[in-house]
Amino acid sequence: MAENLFLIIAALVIASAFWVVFSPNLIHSAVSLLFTLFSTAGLYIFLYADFIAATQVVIYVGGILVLIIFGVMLTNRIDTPSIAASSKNQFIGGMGAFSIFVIQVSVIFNTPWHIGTEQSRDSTVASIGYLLLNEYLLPFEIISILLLAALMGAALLSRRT
Amino acid sequence: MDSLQSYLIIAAILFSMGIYGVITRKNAVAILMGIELILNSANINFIAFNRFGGMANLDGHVFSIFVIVLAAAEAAVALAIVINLFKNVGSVDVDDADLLKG
Amino acid sequence: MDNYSTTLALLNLFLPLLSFVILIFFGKKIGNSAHWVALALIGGSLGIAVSFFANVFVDTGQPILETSVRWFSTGSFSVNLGFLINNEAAIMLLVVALISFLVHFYSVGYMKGDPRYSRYFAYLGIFTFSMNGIVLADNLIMMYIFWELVGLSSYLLIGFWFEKNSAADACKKAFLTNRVGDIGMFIGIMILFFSIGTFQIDGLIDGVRNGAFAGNMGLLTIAGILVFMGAVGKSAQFPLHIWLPDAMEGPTPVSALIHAATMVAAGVYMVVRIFPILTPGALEFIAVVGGITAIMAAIIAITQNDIKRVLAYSTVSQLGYMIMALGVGAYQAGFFHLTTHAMFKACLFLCSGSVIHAMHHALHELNDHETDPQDMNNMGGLRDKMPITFWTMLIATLAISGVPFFSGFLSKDAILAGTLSYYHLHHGWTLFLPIAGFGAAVITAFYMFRLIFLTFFGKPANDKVYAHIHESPFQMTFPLILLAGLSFAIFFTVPFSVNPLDNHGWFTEAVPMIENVAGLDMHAVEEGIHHAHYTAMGISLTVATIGILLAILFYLLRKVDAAKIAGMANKLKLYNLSFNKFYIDEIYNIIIYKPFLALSWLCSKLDWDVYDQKFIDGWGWLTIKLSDKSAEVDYNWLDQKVVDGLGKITQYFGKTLKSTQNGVVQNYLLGGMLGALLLIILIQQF
Amino acid sequence: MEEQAIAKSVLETGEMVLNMGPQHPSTHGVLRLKIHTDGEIVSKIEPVIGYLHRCFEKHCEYLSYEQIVPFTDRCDYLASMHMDHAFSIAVEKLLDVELPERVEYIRVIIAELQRIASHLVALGTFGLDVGAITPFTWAIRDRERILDLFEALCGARLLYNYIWPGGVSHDLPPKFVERTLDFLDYFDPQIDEFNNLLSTNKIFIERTGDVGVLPPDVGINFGVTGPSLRGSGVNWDLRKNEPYSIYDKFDFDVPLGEGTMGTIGDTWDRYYVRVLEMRESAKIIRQACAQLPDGDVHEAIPKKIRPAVGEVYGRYESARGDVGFYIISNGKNIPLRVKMRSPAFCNLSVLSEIAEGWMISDVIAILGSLDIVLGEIDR
Amino acid sequence: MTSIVDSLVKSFSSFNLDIAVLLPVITLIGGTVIFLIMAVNALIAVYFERKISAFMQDRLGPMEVGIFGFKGGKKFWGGIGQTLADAIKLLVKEDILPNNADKFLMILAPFIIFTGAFLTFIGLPFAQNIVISDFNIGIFYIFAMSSIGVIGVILAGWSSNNKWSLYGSMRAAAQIISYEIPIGLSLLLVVLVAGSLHLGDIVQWQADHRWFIFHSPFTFLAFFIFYISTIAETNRTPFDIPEAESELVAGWMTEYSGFRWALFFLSEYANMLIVSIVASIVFLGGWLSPLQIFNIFPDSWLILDGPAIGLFWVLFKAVILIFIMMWFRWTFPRLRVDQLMYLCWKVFIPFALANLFLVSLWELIF
Amino acid sequence: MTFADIIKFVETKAAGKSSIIEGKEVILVSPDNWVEISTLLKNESKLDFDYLMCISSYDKGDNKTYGAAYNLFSTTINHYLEVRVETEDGTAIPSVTSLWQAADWHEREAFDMMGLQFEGHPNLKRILLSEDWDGYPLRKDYKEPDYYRGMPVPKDKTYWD
Amino acid sequence: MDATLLERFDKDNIVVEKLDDLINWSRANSQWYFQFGLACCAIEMMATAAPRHDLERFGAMPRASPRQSDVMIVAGTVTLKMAERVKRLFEQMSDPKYVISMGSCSNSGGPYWQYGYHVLKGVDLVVPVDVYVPGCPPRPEALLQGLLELQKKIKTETPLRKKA
Repeated sequence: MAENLFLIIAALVIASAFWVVFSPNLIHSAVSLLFTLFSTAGLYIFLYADFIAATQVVIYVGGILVLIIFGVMLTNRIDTPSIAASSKNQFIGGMGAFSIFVIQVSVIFNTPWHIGTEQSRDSTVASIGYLLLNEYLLPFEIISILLLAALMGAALLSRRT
Repeated sequence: MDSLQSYLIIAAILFSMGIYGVITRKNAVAILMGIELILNSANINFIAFNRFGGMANLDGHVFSIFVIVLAAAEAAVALAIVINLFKNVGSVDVDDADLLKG
Repeated sequence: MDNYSTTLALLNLFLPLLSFVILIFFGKKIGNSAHWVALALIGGSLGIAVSFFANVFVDTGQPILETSVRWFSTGSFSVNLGFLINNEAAIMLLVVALISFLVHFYSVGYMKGDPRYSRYFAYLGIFTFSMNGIVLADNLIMMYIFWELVGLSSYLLIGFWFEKNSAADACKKAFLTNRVGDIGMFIGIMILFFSIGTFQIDGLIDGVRNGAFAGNMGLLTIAGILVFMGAVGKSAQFPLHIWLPDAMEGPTPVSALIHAATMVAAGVYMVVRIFPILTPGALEFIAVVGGITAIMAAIIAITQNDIKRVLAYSTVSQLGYMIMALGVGAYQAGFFHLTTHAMFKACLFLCSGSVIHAMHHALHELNDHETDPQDMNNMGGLRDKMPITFWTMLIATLAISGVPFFSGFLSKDAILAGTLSYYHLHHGWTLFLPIAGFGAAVITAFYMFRLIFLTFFGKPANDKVYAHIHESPFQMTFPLILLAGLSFAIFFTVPFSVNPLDNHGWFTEAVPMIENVAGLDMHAVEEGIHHAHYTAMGISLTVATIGILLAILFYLLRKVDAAKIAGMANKLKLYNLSFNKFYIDEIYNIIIYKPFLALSWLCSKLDWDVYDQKFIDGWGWLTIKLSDKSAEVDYNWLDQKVVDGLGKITQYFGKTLKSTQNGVVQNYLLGGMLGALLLIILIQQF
Repeated sequence: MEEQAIAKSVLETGEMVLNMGPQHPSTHGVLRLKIHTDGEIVSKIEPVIGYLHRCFEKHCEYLSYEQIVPFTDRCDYLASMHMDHAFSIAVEKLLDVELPERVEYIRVIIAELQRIASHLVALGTFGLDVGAITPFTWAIRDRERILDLFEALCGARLLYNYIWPGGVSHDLPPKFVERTLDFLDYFDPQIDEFNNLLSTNKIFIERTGDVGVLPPDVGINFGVTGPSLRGSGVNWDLRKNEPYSIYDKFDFDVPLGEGTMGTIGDTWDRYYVRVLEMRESAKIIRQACAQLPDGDVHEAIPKKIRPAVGEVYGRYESARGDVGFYIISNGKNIPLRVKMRSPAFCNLSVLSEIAEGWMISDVIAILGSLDIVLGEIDR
Repeated sequence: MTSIVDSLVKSFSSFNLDIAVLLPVITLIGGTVIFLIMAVNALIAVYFERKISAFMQDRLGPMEVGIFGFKGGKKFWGGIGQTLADAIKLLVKEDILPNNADKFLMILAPFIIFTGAFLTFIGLPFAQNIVISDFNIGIFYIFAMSSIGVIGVILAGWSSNNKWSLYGSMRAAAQIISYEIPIGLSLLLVVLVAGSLHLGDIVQWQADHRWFIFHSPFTFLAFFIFYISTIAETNRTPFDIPEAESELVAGWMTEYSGFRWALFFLSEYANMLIVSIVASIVFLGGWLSPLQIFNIFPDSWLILDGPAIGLFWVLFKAVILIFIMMWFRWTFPRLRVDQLMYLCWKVFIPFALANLFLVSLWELIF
Repeated sequence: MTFADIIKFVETKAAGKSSIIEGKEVILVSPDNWVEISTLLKNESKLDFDYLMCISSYDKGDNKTYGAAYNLFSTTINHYLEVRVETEDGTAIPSVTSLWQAADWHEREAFDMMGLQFEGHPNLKRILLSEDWDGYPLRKDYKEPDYYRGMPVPKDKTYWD
Repeated sequence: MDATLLERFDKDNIVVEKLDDLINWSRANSQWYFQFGLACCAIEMMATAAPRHDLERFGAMPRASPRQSDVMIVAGTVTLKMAERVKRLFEQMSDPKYVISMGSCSNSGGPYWQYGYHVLKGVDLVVPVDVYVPGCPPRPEALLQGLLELQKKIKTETPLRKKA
């Protein structure tokens, strides 16, 4: 059953990602991205990363996706509901992407991955918090500053002049 | 099915899709969506390795949090740029944004 | 107890910050009642400071508070934040809080009606916050952070009236000059850190004591001098003193707060904190810098006419005293002078503020915008109109001149005794130090009384203005009275002991002689001071009397024409030397800006005249000749046949490739991806 | 240069045209506003009227003076009594009729009751416009009591046909004065309660204070009258300035906008002037009830209205402002031309002047504060 | 804390069922339960809302529609059948898709909104042990899932191809996203003090110490920031600008009719219930009896703290909060867009941030 | 000022440009002089007619002469004046919109109902009726249409049953 | 209800009849009206919704959007300029939809019947009307009566069965 569920979620991820890049309608792409992101969160749950899954939903779905949809709306004539999202270079791009995929697959199957013993945890939150404020304190602070800078930069860039 | 390779394959597919989207899409926002796909595939890898690699820590989780935060910052700045582009060029078609033309 | 103290210390630190935050964010809403917020919060801070100060008399042998938490650590590198309140810190805290509170109080009257009223109090808040931070810090890095914050807030305060160009320039000057010192300080801190591995002051002392620099005392000396550079900048020591007189462009209460009592004292306080690790060599350097500053600033002060500038140079001079005292090892005396000086110099500044305020209003009522309200030549006879200001200022002047029964007498004597003892120990050129000390003392007495006489005695320079002068409001006079009271020696002696610097004086008890772990024999210093005490007192009394009498002769009785004397002195350009502040700004101009400009000019000259005109053009001439010859060959053969042929080929490729170079980032991206693919395949192959 | 041109064109296309109405919850009827918006900010407003043009002036050319009265009723259906009264005054001026004193008193009592009723609806719907629903129902609840009085008076709830040229249709019913005074005793505390609910609500003040300021000179130039103009602090009330009927016998104040919650002439002032006017009306009614004389109300009504050749411009202070009836008579019993100067017509014309540059929500609040009735705008 | 799913698994395990059968069965049961909760909640809440509004406005409200005897005749309780009639009517009403609309998205949007509310209920405890599935990161899960709805709102407004809808959805999106920040910050404060994301642990903490609303002045303030922000989050007056009737006709729902509009309605009232329950659990002691605060009752009374009593108390507190929301709605005017944003960014967020900082100081000191 | 005073004042400022209608307190102005007279009435501080109460269009009944009556008032001096401008069908009356903004809609209404042309009006189009309406209803010779956009506009019931 | 169900219960079936009753009951008792206040009658409609008469007692509540409303109360004079809008808004309503014509003006043109060149002589010329409420303006009680009449009418419908 869990296997089937995994397959369903994986299929959802892939199918919706496919539609993200192939949909002729930009808004449909964005909606499809919603499904990709949401089902990716499902994958995280399979990987015992409950906190990351919830974070994924909060930030990606609740934040970034809304931003993207807003971006679409602000940069198009919004009186009409269908917004074309045309593509180009499809052949070369497709070939390139496909060859990258082939290389990745070959790497994935040819590498002798180190598989360790699984450690089950009650809650990942505490350990993530501990890591963030100890081992990764400096990156944490730097990323905070980055976020702040991005915030100010975005505000400055999109300000009405 | 529940093995490292299956997650890596999913991530690889997402990554390739993202690359394809970034290269072929004409609309700047659509390109941004491709980038989000790429970032997500990286995240899947981080967390998959964290689980199957048998790490004592949750380093993978921490890094994926960093990636998510980065994605948020990137989306905000990118969209601000896109909107500016729209204001200045009048279109978000990246073909029209050819000020770099030699 | 410890937790409780930590909370109190935190509150003491953050209450002024809270004032800043509230006023900066809600200042517009609060408007003209901003001072209530500021006074309440700073008052709280003062209360806490008093409670800490009360602990000074409880002799436990332990610091009042010592606590430290880890701020962050990355790998082996960890930085702590913490408080260390020992007796010095407690006294300093009280000084800062008291002066700050009084200045707040004073500003209510002085800044009334200013358009940025609430912002002014906000800035005072953040200044007090940073100053408290310096005092409380238990390690050098935290101290350095607050040190810079103090720099920032003083920048804001000096430039408060930034509409005036002079104020804007002054704040920039102050900030930049301080940077010079701060860089030295930072390097010094880093030397100490990399040698010993900690920023904690305790740790540093322990490290030096345990021989971290054994056999390498030269480095420690250099480190000490470098850290002292910070104090040179902040405490306006020669040669970085130039910013302080200019900083008088800020509001007068700010001058009182920053340039008299607290910020400039931060340098002294910092040296006090790191005193145990200063080597005798470093101390010697410090003493000399202090001495030079003391005497030079005093000389400049004689000839200044701006009331605030006189006080500014007087401050520089007194700071030189303190630094000198530290340098000669009389570190209690230096610190004590810091305390007493804070009181009477703040009083002096606030009095001058009161005078300027009155002058300003009088001129404003007369619609006179030409006359400088700060020029002493425009004053005179204000004694009757402003009795409170006059009396308080007179008391403070007596204190600074070192007249007995006033606080300055006690501290100054101790410093002079220190210099004498230093001379006794080392002989030789060190005679300069007592000479500088006593010389400065005589001049101080002279110019301070010159100020008093010019301002308050004699005939008014302008009767119209005089008629409009009024005594300042209560908010302004109350701090004056309080500070003047604190200028009496009695407040520092009687409640506790006859002479605070005596063997069993309260100050000696509170701030005991500490061990210098870097090699200075403190016992010898102590002995020397003890012996020189009465000699110093005698000479000091004499010189003070001489100074005062001279001033009376010159400016009160007008028996001697000051201008004539000045003219005489000017034969040797002495007057001008003093009046132009020893030409130090000009010297900087000459030795720094001018050479720099000259160097640039030289480079440009070399580049253009020699390289371009001669060398390159020479080649050019040669080339022209050669080209003429080759041109024929070139055109007929190379151009027509080879080049055009190649050109056509290139053009063809160019046309084809042009489409790739179309400015669309995506195409570049595509190229990049294909390139990466190629690379991967290549790597896989080989 | 080119880039600038492009940027400009982009900005222009960024504007959006919204069609508010003719059937929109807050246009107070069938008004249509073409709103050009840039985001939430309104850059241009074009009011489109005429969706309720019922050809009143054409009817007047076919109907005799008596028959016109029901149609004036239907012009301003929120203050029908005022319309009748205004028309009657104009016709009486044309006929030069002297009215019995009782008629004048009855007319004043009725007109002021009608003013309260009309203002209640104005305030209630204004509450609806800014999103407060309960004040509306409370206002309507109190208005029902006035309608009860009118029903006792003439049998109709909304369109009364009560005031006629030369008099009124019926004398007061028994106990009418007592019931009126009872109502006023009930109503005074209700105003306080209404103020507690809406007028002094912080959100309401935020929404209306300093919003849509109408400067007095602009108001006069646009012909704005009534409470909307008085909100700007202009002391302009025909009952005081040019007392018609018997208004000079009563002691009352003209409430003016004072800028209590912002600038003089803002939306809140226009709103609050109406609240205060209700109190003043109550004051007038009490005085009129106390002084009410006896007499016959029908004695001055002419048998047949057939005025001499001439014209008249009758003015009247209705709940919305200056009502004017310009009547040209050619000596027949049917007027040659009746032109009605409708106050809301002029008041509405100032909307685009004061509401541009505000947000959509503000435009609705400003429109609400002008208190328009489409029936008299379109006629 | 054991969840309903856990106990279901336990009780089914005696039947020795295959996991492939068991999982769908349990999912189905859980889903049905949630749907029932939502439906019943909407039915009752709409009825209450109508009645409350009527009483506040001096009216009577629905009173003619009885639940029994729909063939006319007998009446039961004033109008209790009203919302049932509304629901049935909406279900059988025509479902219009405008010609120019983006039909796919227009169909999808209500389901996204509905899913957001639906998923939230999974992690929402109604009392001790009464929770569909117990999450370690409960409060974060609820926060995450409730942020999905906004996408649906944007899509609904966008796809309708109506300018009013578009305005409504833009307003709604800006409002909901903004107000999530003060909500998150206020919850973070509780998490900081309680030291857990698990709702059961948070209530346990309150049982051991005191209710969060009474914990310190800052948590007291945080409760109000949280509560008012949730009113904004659920788009209710005075923050109902996205569907402001007098401005935007019906906001982003303008073009919807029939069943899909009913889904909006259902989700809206479900969201009200969710935020009220979260508020009562996080700040008001959840299933703890308020009688414990006053130490005047005999201990024997307090023994009654089983799940049923807990459920009563949670719902009791939630209903009071919902009532206050309704009270607001029928009393206050509506804010303007910029005032709304001002309130969020310049009042709530700074205060919530300061709160967070101060409460950590408070924790340090006491 | 009384009517006589006003007339006297106007005569001194603009002699012969206006006349008094017999037996009435009304000034008659020809369209050619109306600009000058209106500016005088508005801007002269002794007259200061700042409030244009009403513009009434009227039809004299001879299918030729149409008029507009302007009711003016001064809120500062409290005096009243009626001015009439009469014109033949087809000739324009100068617009006074620039002096009194209130004239804007009133003139549009007069145009809509009576067909008066106002020269210099910024936006002279129908205000109450639709743009495609035929004729000017308040003219005495107006005949209403039978149908408007397919909807019957009958005078009595016989038309539609 | 889908088509197969319709076919299966084509003839009178007891289940369908009961279902019909249920649906009719719900429709009759949940008349959300589209506020179409045009003129004087709109004020009386407001008064009907207000405390004394309280339309909501019968489950009728006002909606601003035509999509969500069941009954359009045309209250007031319909002018020619407005008539097209009335028609369009009626078309925007979703089935089942009903129209109550309130007042003489919308019934027949009312007092403007004779000389009103711009008045539509009865709203039934553009939209089908279910209930006419007479009066100028009708009293609130009359409107309530009209609503009850409409309920009666709805209850005779057979939504699941083909029309007889």
